[in-house]
Amino acid sequence: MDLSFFADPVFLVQNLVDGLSRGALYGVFAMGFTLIFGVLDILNLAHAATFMWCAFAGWFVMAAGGLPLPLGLAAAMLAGAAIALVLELLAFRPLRREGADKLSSMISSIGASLIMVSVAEAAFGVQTRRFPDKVLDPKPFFIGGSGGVRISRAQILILAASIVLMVGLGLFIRRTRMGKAIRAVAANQKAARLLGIDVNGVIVVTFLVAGALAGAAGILVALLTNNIVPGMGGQIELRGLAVVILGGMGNIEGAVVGGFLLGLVETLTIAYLPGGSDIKDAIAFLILFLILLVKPNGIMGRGKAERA
Amino acid sequence: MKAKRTFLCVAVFAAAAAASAAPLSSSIKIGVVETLTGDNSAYGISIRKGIELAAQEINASKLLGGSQLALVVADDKADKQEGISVFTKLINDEKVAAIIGPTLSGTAFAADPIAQKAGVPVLGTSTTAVGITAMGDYIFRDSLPQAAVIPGTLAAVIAKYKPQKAALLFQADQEYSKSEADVFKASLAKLGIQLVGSESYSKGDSDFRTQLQKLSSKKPDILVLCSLVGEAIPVLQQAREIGIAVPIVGGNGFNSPNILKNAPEASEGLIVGSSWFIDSKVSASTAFVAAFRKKYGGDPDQFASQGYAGLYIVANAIKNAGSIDRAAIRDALVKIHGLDTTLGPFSFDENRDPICQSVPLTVKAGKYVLFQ
Amino acid sequence: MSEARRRASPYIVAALIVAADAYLCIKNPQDLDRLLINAMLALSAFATLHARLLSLASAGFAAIGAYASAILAVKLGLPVYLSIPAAALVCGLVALVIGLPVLRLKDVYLAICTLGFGEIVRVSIILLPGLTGGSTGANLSTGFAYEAMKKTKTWTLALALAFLCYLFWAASRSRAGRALRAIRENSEAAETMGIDVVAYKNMAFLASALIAGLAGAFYAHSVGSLDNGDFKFNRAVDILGYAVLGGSGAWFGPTLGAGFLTALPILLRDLLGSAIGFLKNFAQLPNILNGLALMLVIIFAPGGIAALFARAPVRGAFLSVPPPLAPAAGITDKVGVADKAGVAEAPARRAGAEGKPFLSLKGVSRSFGGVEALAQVSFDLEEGKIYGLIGPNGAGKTTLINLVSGLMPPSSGKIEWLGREIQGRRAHRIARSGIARSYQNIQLFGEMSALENVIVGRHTHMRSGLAAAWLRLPSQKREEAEAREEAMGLLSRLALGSIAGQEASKLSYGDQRRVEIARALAMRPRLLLLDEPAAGMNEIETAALGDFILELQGHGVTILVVEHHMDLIMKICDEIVVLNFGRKIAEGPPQAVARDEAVLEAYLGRA
Amino acid sequence: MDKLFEPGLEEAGLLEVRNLEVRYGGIEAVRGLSFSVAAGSIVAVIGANGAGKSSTLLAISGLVRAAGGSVLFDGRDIAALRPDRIVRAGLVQVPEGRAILAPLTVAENLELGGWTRHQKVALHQKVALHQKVALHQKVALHQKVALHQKMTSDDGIAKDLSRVYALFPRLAERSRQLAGSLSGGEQQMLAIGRALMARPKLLLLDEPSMGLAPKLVAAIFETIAEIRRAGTTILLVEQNARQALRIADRGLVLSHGRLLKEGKSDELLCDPSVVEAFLGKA
Repeated sequence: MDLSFFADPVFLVQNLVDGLSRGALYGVFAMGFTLIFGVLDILNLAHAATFMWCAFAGWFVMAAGGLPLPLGLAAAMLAGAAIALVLELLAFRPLRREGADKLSSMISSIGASLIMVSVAEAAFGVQTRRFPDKVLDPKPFFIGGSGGVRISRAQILILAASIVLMVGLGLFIRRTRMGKAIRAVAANQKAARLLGIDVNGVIVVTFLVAGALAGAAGILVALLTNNIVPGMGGQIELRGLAVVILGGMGNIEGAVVGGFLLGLVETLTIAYLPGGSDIKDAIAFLILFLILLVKPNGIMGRGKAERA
Repeated sequence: MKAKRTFLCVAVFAAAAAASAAPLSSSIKIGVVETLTGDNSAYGISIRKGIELAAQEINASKLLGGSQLALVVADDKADKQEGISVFTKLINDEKVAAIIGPTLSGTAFAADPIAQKAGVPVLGTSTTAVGITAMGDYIFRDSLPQAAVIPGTLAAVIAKYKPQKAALLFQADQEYSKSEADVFKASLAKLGIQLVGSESYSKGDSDFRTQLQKLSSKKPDILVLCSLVGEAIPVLQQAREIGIAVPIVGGNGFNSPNILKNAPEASEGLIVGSSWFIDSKVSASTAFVAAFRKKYGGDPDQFASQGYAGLYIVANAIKNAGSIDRAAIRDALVKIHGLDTTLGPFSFDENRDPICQSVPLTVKAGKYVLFQ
Repeated sequence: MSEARRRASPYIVAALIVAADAYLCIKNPQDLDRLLINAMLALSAFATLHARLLSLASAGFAAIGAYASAILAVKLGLPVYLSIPAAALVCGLVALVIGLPVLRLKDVYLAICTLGFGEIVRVSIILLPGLTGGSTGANLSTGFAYEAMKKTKTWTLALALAFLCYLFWAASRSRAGRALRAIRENSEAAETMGIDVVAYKNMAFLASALIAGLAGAFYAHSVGSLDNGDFKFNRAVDILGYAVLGGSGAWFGPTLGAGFLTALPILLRDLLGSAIGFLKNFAQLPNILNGLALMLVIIFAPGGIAALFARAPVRGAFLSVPPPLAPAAGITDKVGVADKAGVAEAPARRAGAEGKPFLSLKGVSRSFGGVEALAQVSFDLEEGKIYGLIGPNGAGKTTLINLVSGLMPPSSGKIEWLGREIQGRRAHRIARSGIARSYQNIQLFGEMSALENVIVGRHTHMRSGLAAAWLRLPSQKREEAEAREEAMGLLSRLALGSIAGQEASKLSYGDQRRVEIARALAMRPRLLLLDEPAAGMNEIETAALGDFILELQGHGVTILVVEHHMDLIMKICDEIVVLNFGRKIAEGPPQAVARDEAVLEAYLGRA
Repeated sequence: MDKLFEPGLEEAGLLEVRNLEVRYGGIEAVRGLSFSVAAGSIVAVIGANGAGKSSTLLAISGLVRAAGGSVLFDGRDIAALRPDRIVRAGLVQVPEGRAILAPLTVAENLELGGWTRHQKVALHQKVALHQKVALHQKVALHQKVALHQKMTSDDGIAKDLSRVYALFPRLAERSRQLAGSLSGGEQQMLAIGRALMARPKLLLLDEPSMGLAPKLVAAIFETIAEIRRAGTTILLVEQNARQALRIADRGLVLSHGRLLKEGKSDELLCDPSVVEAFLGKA
């Protein structure tokens, strides 16, 4: 333990800020992931590829097209929704029938993601791309003068977005008519049918929403990391899974909170443990491992993880 | 002087050629095994571009008289088993005279022994890890091992800034970045600079602020960054973003036009050491850059240059051997001496590692220039 | 498509895959190692998936095995024929340690947890450079010289895989294999057949780890160098792909899946590599087609390749089929077989515990959420009698049977069986102690034949374990044959001889009910719990069933039957217990109960 | 189609089931069943477990694809329709075991019961127009009610909600609770109330009395009678044969997926063979 840092409140606050924004990044990515799982309980392993394509869509609109951030965000979310729709129709619906077990849809999503990533590589190349500074000024603010706590616009944006999306999605799911239908389908498809709900229709809507979320995540993550490559999805995917589990499968708020948790754990490990940056991954996954064993439904989960 | 040497060589190898069993055929197959798909394909792709440009020139210039070079390109997918598989395929089915590649040292450690066993010369153009060429007398490379670059660079930095304390950031789970960092640590120690902090990140990380913050809190005089091109840009930007003002010394990954293009402000003043850089005044290099821009309409990077040089080295060896007999080519490679390449006059040492210039560079006004 | 083609298609698919692989490996022997190792990894994934465990730990275990064997062989100079098995054992140990906690999780949770395990393994490799070479990898530069690493010959690998395949093949036709299939089909029913589900699942996880470790070790010595990237996340996903695409229903499925997914990219590479023009510069094309194929195959064969075989009718499902018998002919035919049928021997196996109450419930309650399904129910059963348990739907009859058979613990109260308290004891132990049951909503092992279903009932009375099956000991063969014969006998007793070979799920309602009873009887129970055995049977069948139950009583089996056919109840029961709304409202001989006001009010429904 | 001349089919009912067949794998649950349900009546289906009662209902509501036969509702064949379309057409099932949405609140469950209503309102307006042009046309009572409400206020759902709460005061008390936390009886009320929110022309009830205390059973049956009085046609599957037949106009006796007997319920109540098999000697 390197105690000299604990004395320094600025350093501590700084790490909290960085940790939370790092976590927001995971959370935003995980939201769409967990939504699909909550409704269909299948893992959509093409979510990361969708997310990557959205980042590129945003890049073309903002960097190549020179349009401002809001338009880029909108374009990315649109692209995400479109891609998700195609995935639902081609990769998932055909497997939503008698005798097809949940794993097969996971496999077809793996196939889809392989295709999407390869096409992106062929189309865009693997050279890093980034948004021009005019999209979002990279110069950070310093709270309390220089030497104070630093926070960049991208960090503020992703922190805000993670909260807004979490609350917004929560309200959508809880309050709106469609949101209730989605929960009905998630709870009991048979019952939903008996209520006259077009289950496939509701599932399509779910995919559209999840896709749009992937779009938002793509832009935000790309802004924060300035590193747009076809592989960007695969790099965040595993942590996204971890976050989904931490928050409890299908739990929107859980995903974001889980993201914050993982982000803080990583950051504080790096900051305060000697050689922390080397062991942060081990620590992160160890915690995931332990939480699963102690609280299988995740920190906020009400699912049913234990074998009956 | 040089002409004289060349004459000697020709004389020597004319004899060898006359003796050797397999004379030059109309088409000579050269295997090119690079990582062309996946996260690491950035390197493989630009190497391939360099090689294909070289092949075009060589065939046009009749360097090998009547016979043409035919490239057999294969993707190793940065996977050991795939590397082994394509090596075997090229050697047994395609009967290649020599192989250039693979892109990553990890793959090389698995695949090169196949060629060694079969007696096929292999020239690595991007493998820098310790022990690559030690795998056998058929294994060569024209990529300078980090140990041959870094001390020189650091010496130049010390001469200018007189740093007392250095801090280091590298990617822990990546072979290249890790070994580069190890070499930096060793040479820093040798040069009596105190390493006040060493932090790492791992694949998939995109936020390096915390590591950088921790390092900057140790008040180093210079910051050393070992990253691959992908992470190099965000690392550099975030280092500047959190207000690190001290000179930054970058590893190999920072010698790329991409850095200049994507991190114009952040890269200003960046120091890297390399055997080649885009504005190199070496005649072969200026010609190469011009031809590359003409063919591909973009700037070549170090890997393209090394690939380009690599094929010229192999071609000259074949010419000197006057034969496509693999053993003869291997012997001719060993004897390559002071060959004019984009990397400057090029030779192999007794371990079949390259002997060529390595210059310290710095970024001024969006260009790599010699660092004094 | 036509019957013939449906029959043939799976074999054609398999043949194509094998042919493709053979072609590749002849063309490029180096690919054979890869194929064999992937097939081995597929088997490792199969071991868990077959038991319905969605574990992605194979890659992690392979990494452990690879590094363990490399270190043992290179650093400690162990010969590979020792280091490889040793490495597998290391994985086994790790599996035993993490297995117990981890296997509590189900489905995706287990998947993610095991992914986390893999990631921890990978990071640990990086964090132990002294031992593993860290992120530089295990190669010449870290003291793992190629010559020291590259030790195995392909034939040893092939031999090992062949041996593994034999083990799986032999196991699949053994008692343990049957038990695993039963668990896979319906783990709850399996539990009440006396199968220790948890133990079997741990065994499956252990097997998976051992095999993955073996594969990893072979990988190390086949490739000749290692690094932490060799077994990362996407490798784990590939392995899962082999097993799911191949189908986790039968062991050969995943091996075929591995064969397919290994051959495909290589074929694509070679075909497109020699293709013309722009394709040469389109390096991603093979990957794209690979993904496309993956999607198409799984969409058109969602159950995997093995499932295609399952759909093709079972060839020579079994030996001697007695001539078909019309169910209407009743059940009491072929009485001759009765003594063979094991029922007769039931009374012979009388344990002590005389004098003590046979089965007694003392204030047993069970509530779900807020709803109390069973409240303070107490009654005793005497050995050798037939008891009827009646009451309106939802009165708690099935709940009571679930409590006695141990599928769920009572919220309060005691259940004494032969003088020992058994409440809360796990179902398989209760089953072993001589309590068998049938289910109201039929719980057969749907994809197994009627005969197999009944043989599963013999589980607790069969001894021979895996070792015996692998050594093909005569004792094991004899036992299997006896079990078969006995099961056949029971089926014939219930007029099911003609359909013994058919898949249980394809049988008619009444037949499925009788198969369930046969399966329960195969356990030679002392107490038999029948939950609406006559539901879906016509009058004749019902009457015949009544006679059969009486006959069982004659053999000394005690029976508790839940039924709505009042005439059946009235005819066969010595005592009747009436439940209503979770409470016992009457108990006594049929006539008395039938006159009971409360009963008429509540159940027979006189207002 | 000789089936047309079967007893009970002379005047075409709201629901016409012809030669219905349902199979699960090898199990023939329903084997060529034909019957008719007249508008505004209660028809009770009785029979032993496994006689095919539930399978019949599932096939009618479209949750299980019929292997053969036709289901005519309001004159159109709905056998091929998706379940949600069938509900829109005005045929709503309360399944055995209630199938309530446990993680949603009581209020939300009821609200979702009215899911199809948005479109329905439009449909009602059509009906209204129809009536204006052709007043002679006979229209089900609840359509009149709906039309009336459409005229008086736009908030039909709120009105129905209050009606359901009036019918089941317990639900009003528990409206904020999660449906999963309700007792068996309350869940049954919720399931029925939820179905009513869809303003069904025909209500299919599968074992509404299952697992309920006698007095609750009585209450449920009273409610069912009341619902019919409000103009909703009801097809009722019951174990509790006697009580079911008491409130029903006609009864169907099923055995092994076939129609054993069919007739006026009071006749069935004193039919010796039926009493023997299903009512118990009383």
